[in-house]
Amino acid sequence: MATAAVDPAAHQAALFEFLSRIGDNALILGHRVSEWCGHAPALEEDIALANTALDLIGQTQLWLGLAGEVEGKGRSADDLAYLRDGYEFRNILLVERPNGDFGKTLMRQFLFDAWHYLLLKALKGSSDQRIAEIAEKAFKEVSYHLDRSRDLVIRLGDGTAESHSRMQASLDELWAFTGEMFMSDDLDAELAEAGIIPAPQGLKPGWDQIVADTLTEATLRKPADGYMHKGGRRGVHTEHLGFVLAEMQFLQRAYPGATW
Amino acid sequence: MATAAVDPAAHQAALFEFLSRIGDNALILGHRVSEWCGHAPALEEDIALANTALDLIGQTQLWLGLAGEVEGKGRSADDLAYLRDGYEFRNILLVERPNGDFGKTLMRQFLFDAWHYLLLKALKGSSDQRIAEIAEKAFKEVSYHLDRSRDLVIRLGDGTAESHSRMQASLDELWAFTGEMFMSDDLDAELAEAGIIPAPQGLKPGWDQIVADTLTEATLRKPADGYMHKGGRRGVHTEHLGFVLAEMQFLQRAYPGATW
Amino acid sequence: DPHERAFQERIDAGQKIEPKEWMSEGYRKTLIRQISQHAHSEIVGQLPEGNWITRAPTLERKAILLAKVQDEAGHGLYLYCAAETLGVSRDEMYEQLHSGKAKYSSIFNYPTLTWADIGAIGWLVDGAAIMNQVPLQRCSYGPYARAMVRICKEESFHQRQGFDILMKMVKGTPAQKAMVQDSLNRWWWPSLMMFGPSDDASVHSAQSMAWKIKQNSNDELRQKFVDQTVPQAEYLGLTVPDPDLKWNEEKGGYDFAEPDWEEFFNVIAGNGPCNAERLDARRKAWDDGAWFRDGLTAHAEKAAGRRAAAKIAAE
Amino acid sequence: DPHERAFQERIDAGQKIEPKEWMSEGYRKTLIRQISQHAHSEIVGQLPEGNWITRAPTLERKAILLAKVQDEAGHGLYLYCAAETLGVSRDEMYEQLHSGKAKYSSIFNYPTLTWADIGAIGWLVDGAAIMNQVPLQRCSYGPYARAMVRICKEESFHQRQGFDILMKMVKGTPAQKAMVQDSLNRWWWPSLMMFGPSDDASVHSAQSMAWKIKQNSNDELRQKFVDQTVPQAEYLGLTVPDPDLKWNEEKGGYDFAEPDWEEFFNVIAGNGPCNAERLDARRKAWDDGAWFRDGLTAHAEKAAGRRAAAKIAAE
Repeated sequence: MATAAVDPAAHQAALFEFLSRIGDNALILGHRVSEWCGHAPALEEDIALANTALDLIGQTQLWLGLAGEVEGKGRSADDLAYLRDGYEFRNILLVERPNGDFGKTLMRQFLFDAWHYLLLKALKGSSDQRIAEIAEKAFKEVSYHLDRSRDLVIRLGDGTAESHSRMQASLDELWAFTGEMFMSDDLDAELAEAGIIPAPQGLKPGWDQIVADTLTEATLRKPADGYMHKGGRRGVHTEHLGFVLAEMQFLQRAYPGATW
Repeated sequence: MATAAVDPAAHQAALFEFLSRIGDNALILGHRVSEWCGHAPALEEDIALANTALDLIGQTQLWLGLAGEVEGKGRSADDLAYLRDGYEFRNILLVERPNGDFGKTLMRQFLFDAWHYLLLKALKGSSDQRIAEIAEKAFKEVSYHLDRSRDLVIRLGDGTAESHSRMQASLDELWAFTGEMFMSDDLDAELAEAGIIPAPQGLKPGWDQIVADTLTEATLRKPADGYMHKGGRRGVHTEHLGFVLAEMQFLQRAYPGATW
Repeated sequence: DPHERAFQERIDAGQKIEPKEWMSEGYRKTLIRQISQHAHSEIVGQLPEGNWITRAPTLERKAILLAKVQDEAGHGLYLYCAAETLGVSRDEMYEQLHSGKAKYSSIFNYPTLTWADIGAIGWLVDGAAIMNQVPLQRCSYGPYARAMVRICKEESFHQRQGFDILMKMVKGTPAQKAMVQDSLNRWWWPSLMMFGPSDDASVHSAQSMAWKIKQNSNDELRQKFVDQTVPQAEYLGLTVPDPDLKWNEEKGGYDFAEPDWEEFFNVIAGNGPCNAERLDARRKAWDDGAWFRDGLTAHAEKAAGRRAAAKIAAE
Repeated sequence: DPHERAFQERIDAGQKIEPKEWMSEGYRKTLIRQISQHAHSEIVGQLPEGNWITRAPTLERKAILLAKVQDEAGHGLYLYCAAETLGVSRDEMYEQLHSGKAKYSSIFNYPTLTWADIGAIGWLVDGAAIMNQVPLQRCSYGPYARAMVRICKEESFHQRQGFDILMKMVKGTPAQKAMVQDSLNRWWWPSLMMFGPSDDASVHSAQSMAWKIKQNSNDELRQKFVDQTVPQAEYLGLTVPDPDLKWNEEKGGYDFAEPDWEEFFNVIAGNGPCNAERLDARRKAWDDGAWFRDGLTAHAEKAAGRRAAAKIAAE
């Protein structure tokens, strides 16, 4: 990635935005995954999901921690997680989708992991050392997430007629939420130009490949590329996020200023 | 009801407690009922449930308003509704039970209405004029609630095999939460002694009668009087209440001091 | 066709058409489509507002919102009844809604994301609905016209309540005011779209006007709405998200930009932010409630049977 | 029975019994009951704590709690494996849990109502569990003893984390401190009940002690727990909700009141605050997951079939 000089204040704002996006993705998906705790269809899955959620919350701490640092207003990762309202969140809509059945949770995870993996792989080469370091650590975790979610999508897609049809239905429903991963705006362009992040649309061919290979093996039909939902990256979410935050933020909101 | 002289501070505390109990019952049941909004099995039911919830929220305003007045610390009904944590709530556990299917919602409503009706009827004769006045108004509304929930319990109990078995299952599940309505503690005894409220256990025969008559007509089997759950009246709730409050209180907690 | 001609003459003379009277098939079908779509809109419209009932910020606001949503269900009820006078059953209309064949107002496919959205729906969405509905009080079909009289009265009450929510918020903290502006930004264009595309693009308009089912053009109503709403936005201290918006002295109204009709047709095609969720919610309510409706029907039959048996025994 | 005698002699000599070796039916059954009950407790124990994961007050606390609940699922896994060495399958054990035939620790039938409960579970519940489990590291059955070594290490880590949650809270605001006291009030007695009734009342105790499946009496462990915990409560500035609690210089331990055994037996009988919910949650997880497990099994069979076919084709 090539580097280029930019206006420092705009750069800082763009960087904060990017870090909020990647951090909020980890936070909200971690929240959703953790909702399964104790309710998964097999004990091994309870363990694996708790592990995934744990990795994502750990990544949230790093990304939002850096976001607060970059912002320079003294906000911690916890402040960002617990004291922003919905329109300040920057996660893509995909990760706030309700869990649905276990197949939908897995499909959401796979579609996200495949992208997350490619994004982090690219971020390991970021011209911003702090980002490269976090990406290095997260990449290892997410490689494992992808191995796991891909494997399960394949096994369930090519399992019973019921598991196949549940996985297909999940895929069909979630497909319209995958486009947002590859959308780009001025901030992305600026940071990509500076060699800090990869251009979002540049990740699409790699993602298409992983998805196509996996779906083929899973005997699942790739949905047609129709209308794609968007909004999360600029703070326009679905009605689901408000309920996630009401629950997640309760203690910090109810006992302002307390330490835990 | 006979009146007797009591220590003013203790009396005030007991009165606050009673008003919290009756007010929180209305608030939490109103919340649960309102969750159905737009999702009821028939348009007439959407209307009827919204109406019930509306009555209950109106009663909450009156009871908690009076509670704040009695307490004398300047807390409004809204302060009490939105700024207390779970252990300060005094509703019985029955009203915080999740809605379940529409049959469970109706059965919960009927079991509660039958008691609420008798309680309010007695409170119309309270030696405390303020209570008598609120009871007068609420009694009219609740008489209608009872007519309605009783009628539906009968029609569904004596409907199809499926509606019968759903109503019976709801009744069996909720029964263990009805005992708390008739439990009494020192505060109840003191207020009953002062002619302010009826003794809780005194409402039991009338309730038994309404329930027995209704269940007979509904061809439903009255469950055996086994173990009865308790705790709500002294602030020890089920795990459900915390989630109700996280949702209900979100805005007041997230934007402290704002007016709406 | 002499029937047809006589029918049109009655309409032209300003007479009301009543249920049992002769009417043309086209008139009947158009009315059924329009009234049932309107009814469906009331029903689906419960959902975005219902989404905030459990989170309303005060008991008073919660009560007002509950009452409003209850009114909407009531409007649905009148309208289904009005449509039923034209020979279609409520269950048939539901079937068409659930299968996706019948439409409802696209505005309800947008999400309510903050409390300000509850205010904005009252102010803008109900405001636009009133603009559409006031002339329908003079519609040629009696039952529809009469339903509209009652509905319009309640809607304008709702609109004032919505405006009041926003008034309180813009006078509140900066965060509250920002929430209101954000809400206007999201609801402005979808509200303008509520009047439908320009009449040139609308197939049914001319015939509906002749039948006095429709009384004004879409563009006429949209202009009226903008002219009424912009000063209210100014009063609230808000910025309408249209850089082209400008008072036009000559025409005595505002000039404003064209809404994004591609978005409009996308939402109609099912791609709005909440289309799937709204329809799923209604279908689920209906399917989950089948046992309830069947139970009531079975009880009614049993009760009728028992009454009949008692009557025979008594004779 | 000479087998039986030789078996008891091995145990008396402190030898470990291993899966393939001879053991008496009573020993096997008792162990299966005890280990599976312990495994079920770990699994059901995920639920009360899991209840607060989505509401943990900081990211750090959320991560710690997730890791803890993950550990508990892991403990369940070791324990089911240990039980499987005795000739019972995991599915059979689940069956017994879901049918209500097998028990799990009654403590998990109490609700977690505040964040302080997450601290109290770590401090008191894990504390009592450790007290029960430390001697089991020396239990006569090899696989169980080895599972216990690992479990105890993690449990004492959890206990420290629980104590740390409470430390933070008692040093915090008055509301936080009150929350901790309220939590102690609710969890104190159920924690004491975790050791079971006095051994006089327990049927299985003597035989289990002879088999070295159990090493200390219930009352002994309860005393030890109280003696360890009361100073910690004092350190936290809390009041143990037992007016009879008093240091007894002579016995070198605390005197304390008898727990309410009626409540204990009521909870065991299914009348605890959360019995129905806990079991329903586990049953629902299992039932809803049937398609998932079946799918994996079907895939494994297909894959094996394909491998076999490929092998034949290659030969």
